[in-house]
Amino acid sequence: MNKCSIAEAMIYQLALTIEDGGLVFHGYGSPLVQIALHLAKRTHAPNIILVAGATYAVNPTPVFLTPTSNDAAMAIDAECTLDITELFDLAASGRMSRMFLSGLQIDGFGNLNVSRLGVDRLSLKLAGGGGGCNLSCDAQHLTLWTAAHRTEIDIQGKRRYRLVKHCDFITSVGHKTVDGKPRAAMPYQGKGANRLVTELAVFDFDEKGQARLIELYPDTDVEMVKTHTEFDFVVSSTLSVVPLPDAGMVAFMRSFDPLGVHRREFRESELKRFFDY
Amino acid sequence: MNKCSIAEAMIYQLALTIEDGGLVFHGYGSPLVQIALHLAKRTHAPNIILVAGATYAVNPTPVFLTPTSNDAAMAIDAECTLDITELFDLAASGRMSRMFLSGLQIDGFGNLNVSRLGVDRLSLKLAGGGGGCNLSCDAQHLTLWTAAHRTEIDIQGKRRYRLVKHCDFITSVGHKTVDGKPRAAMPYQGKGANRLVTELAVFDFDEKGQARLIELYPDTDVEMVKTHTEFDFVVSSTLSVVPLPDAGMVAFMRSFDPLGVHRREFRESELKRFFDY
Amino acid sequence: MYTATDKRCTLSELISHLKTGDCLAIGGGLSCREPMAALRELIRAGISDLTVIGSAHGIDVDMLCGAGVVAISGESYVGFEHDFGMAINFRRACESGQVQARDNCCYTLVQQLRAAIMGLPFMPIRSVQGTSFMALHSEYKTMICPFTGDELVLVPALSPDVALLHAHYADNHGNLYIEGAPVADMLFAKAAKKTLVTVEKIISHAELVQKGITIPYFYVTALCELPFGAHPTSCYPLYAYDRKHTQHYHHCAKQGAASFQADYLQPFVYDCASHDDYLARVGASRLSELQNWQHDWLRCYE
Amino acid sequence: MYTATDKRCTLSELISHLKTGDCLAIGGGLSCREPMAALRELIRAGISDLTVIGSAHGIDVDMLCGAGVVAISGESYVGFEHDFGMAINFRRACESGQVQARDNCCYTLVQQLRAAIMGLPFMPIRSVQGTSFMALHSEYKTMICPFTGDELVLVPALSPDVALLHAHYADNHGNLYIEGAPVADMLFAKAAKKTLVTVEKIISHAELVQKGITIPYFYVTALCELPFGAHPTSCYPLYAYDRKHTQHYHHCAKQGAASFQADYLQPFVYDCASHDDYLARVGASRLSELQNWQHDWLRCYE
Repeated sequence: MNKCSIAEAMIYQLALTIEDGGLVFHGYGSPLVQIALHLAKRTHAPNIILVAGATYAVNPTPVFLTPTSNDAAMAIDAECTLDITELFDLAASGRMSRMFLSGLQIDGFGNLNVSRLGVDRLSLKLAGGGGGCNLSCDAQHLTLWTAAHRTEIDIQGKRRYRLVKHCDFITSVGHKTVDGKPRAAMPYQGKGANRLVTELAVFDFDEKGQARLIELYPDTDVEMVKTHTEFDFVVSSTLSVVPLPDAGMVAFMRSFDPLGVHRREFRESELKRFFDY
Repeated sequence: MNKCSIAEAMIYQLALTIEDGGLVFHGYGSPLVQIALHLAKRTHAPNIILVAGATYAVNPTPVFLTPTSNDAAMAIDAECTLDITELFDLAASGRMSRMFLSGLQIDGFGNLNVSRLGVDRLSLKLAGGGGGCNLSCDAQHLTLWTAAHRTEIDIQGKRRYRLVKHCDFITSVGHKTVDGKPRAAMPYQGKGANRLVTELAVFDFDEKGQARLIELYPDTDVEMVKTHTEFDFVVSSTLSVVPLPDAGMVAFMRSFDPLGVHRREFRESELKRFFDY
Repeated sequence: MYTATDKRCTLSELISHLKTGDCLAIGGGLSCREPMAALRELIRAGISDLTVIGSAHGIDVDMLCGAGVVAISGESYVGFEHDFGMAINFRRACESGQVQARDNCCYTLVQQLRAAIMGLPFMPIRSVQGTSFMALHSEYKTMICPFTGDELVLVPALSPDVALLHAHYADNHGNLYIEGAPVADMLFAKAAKKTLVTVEKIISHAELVQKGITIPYFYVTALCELPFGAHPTSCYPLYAYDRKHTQHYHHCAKQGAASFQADYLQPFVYDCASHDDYLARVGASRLSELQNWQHDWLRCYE
Repeated sequence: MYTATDKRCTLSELISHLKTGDCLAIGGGLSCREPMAALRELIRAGISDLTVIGSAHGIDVDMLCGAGVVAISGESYVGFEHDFGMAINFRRACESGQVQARDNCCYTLVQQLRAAIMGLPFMPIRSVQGTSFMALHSEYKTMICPFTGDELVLVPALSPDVALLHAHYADNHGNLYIEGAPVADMLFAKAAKKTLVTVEKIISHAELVQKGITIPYFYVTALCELPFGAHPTSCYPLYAYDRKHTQHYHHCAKQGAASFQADYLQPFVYDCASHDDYLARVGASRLSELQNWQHDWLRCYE
């Protein structure tokens, strides 16, 4: 029987959030998303306008997945190219169908932090959010994701959550701002996140804009997800197990990333998780 | 003795308003200005950034002056090219040194009308002002011009002035708006017109923003200029006669415009005026 | 966003995307690269009541006015420069009230298109205030800048229903290559709800990439291959402006509205069921002359 | 507007246009086409107290932070992605307070640069509100749109004192050709008060026109020919990213601020009086490998 890794299963969940026909963008430093977009384009969504972060190449055929996004290898055989202004204008005018965002902190309404930890004083400076702040407002739909949902217990015996009650800083917006304004009250073009994909579970967002657990992996359960999630969430009445990629998809993902760049998103221990398909 | 035509003398006056080193633009449908820019670039202002209207070619070497501006013959051997957005952005950010504007009506403050005649009802629809409205505000300096200063007396015995007291419509702004606001009160980038060149005279603009007669042609005088000008104007205490182009300049102008396109700006009777140089 | 694999269609299919009452942005400028064949088809198709917007136009807008299909002009210039002077049909239509003259200015138009492209309700602009355009366009608003205290004009976003362009080359997918001055074509394509394109020649994607892509495919709704589709305007380096034809056009317009109908529109528009019919009427030898402009450029203007 | 006939100068002359306290926009992005040689010269020249602005940056901004010459960062990303992760010097400088972290977002930056390019005091933007960037940037203002009633954010114009770019080719006059992703280089050149450029090779104007002109000469203040001027970042197709060198760089940074000074800045910046000295230290064989990336692209990353 064939096996896929948790990484491959998760990439497939990301790919499944892509509808055919729209403009889909991946930012830099997002190997899981890069693979997911190319997987979707080669399977159920051949007509997406696939725009590569950093190079702004449209529908390229990368030679292999490079660990740094602004490499010519990622832009090879692009059908055409955009630039930073045109890509962000397309989003701002409501013409970006979907964008993918991650964060070191993700709250239950889909607000993200990738700027800094520390509320009163800066305790950890992160790389920054790139265009995520703007695109979280502008893109029609967002897929949120993290490959580090599972918490570890630190020296003081405390869990450091990725899925938190409150972000220290809001780099990009979810369904409700921290001062309580619902997304609909804002002049954004986009409708916000409709999926949050992690290595433990998949959430959608309910009518109140709150994350709702809809899918588990074959080796996870609700209790486990609750343990590793600081915010409260509802469990869908139709809770199910994620679909898994087929052999062709897995083969594509492996050939696309010969350096295994996408594995760097995961702890070593996670990468021991394999599923039969 | 060599002779230059009034058209050539007037083109030279236009060229003399150009300082070296800045970005200078001619719009479409402006053969006198087109020749003046190329004359200036080949004589006293070799470092101007010469941008051609319609093609947005920078520093081209036209094959010959075409009567329609958006012809590839006008863009030949351009050093580089701009487009409509970049050219107008340069003006809007205060980086266009000089622009040239004409009108069917020109008032004593340098307001122009090239849109329509008739105040209460439209009696004559003109071609429109192109980018003149924007550029009259944005360009650092303006040279105004008309080759039809001299009035004719119509059937009712009335003079139809080109240089008027009041324009029927303000296509582009001068030193004082029609509701009396001085240019300095407006958020424009540019300082407005500092020359008005006609086939009868040359004016500058005084500290009140009013046209002041500073130069005559060898065959014109103050009375003649007054006869053909509806608005009142001051005569400079240093009134002089315009300088005339030299043989090389005249030869250049003739070779640049083998079709004599620039002559179409003038009445036949004006083109009989020649000056010895 | 238009992602069909093959955008090719017939001229009448292309024009079927345009509706009576639409706001139309016409590509090209003055005597260069106007989508004339598509405009002739639009007239034949009985589409009318158009609002036209643009910067520097000539025979394209004038012909639509002469055919009575324009309701509002938001152009900044319609004329024949020092070649033939006034745009007679345009002028006649404006003066009679058939066309409402709501003139615009080049940069104002650019900023309005940009607002649409950026999904903004408006763009600020320093110019325009102090001119009569403020009264002509009651839709403009003003604001006091909270940074500088300056009064700025806010011009609303303008998204044409249709951008109608003529390009040199395209691939089946709708990627376009335009050579020479792009005028406002790119702005139109990005700002418009639909972009309809006639093209001199459809080539393979590989060939197109060699030339460079001016406008990406996803802006393009539909595409029709139409050699000499810009005639009598130019499409350099493929062919020059047909000044003689334009002279005849202008002469017909000058004789009055009825003469223009009978002597120009009838033979060159209504009586031509197809673009091929039109080209046959212009004549192969004339077209060949226009292709060979480089032999004696000056002669094109004599 | 820069119209000198010959813009060529030495690297130290180029950098003399940059002053302590300037706002600096660095061209390129991530591991691609960073003006690294010019940044090393800037450090040697003792210029400091810089405000850096940009979108996606890595070793360029990190090295300036490691050298202690940055006061404020207005970047939207500084890191080494999945290659090496965090930008250690940047992080250390921000956390110690040596660098004030005034993070920006890509499109906000684009709109601020555009405001400068268009001579506007600000640009409106729909996004940003609802995020913590509003509190971080008290210079942003809001307005109620008079067309829609929406609340919009107004971000002020941003005109860097200096744009520092690395291009593939230039002519003496300063016309530039850049191949591949232009990132924000064109915006920087148009918005900045001065544009300083290092270039792989200066070629004749005729040759440059054949390639195409990315940035017109009049934006360019001064120009210095500097082959491998982007090393260790890439300048495809001329040479690939030097991942091994970057790995060494990152390793030195990880060991602490003092180690970074002693083991990286000393040998590769301070001890190199010239760019040639630096290239000699990197070694001709290594440079030749980078030029021959196409022989085995994957190997560049192993």
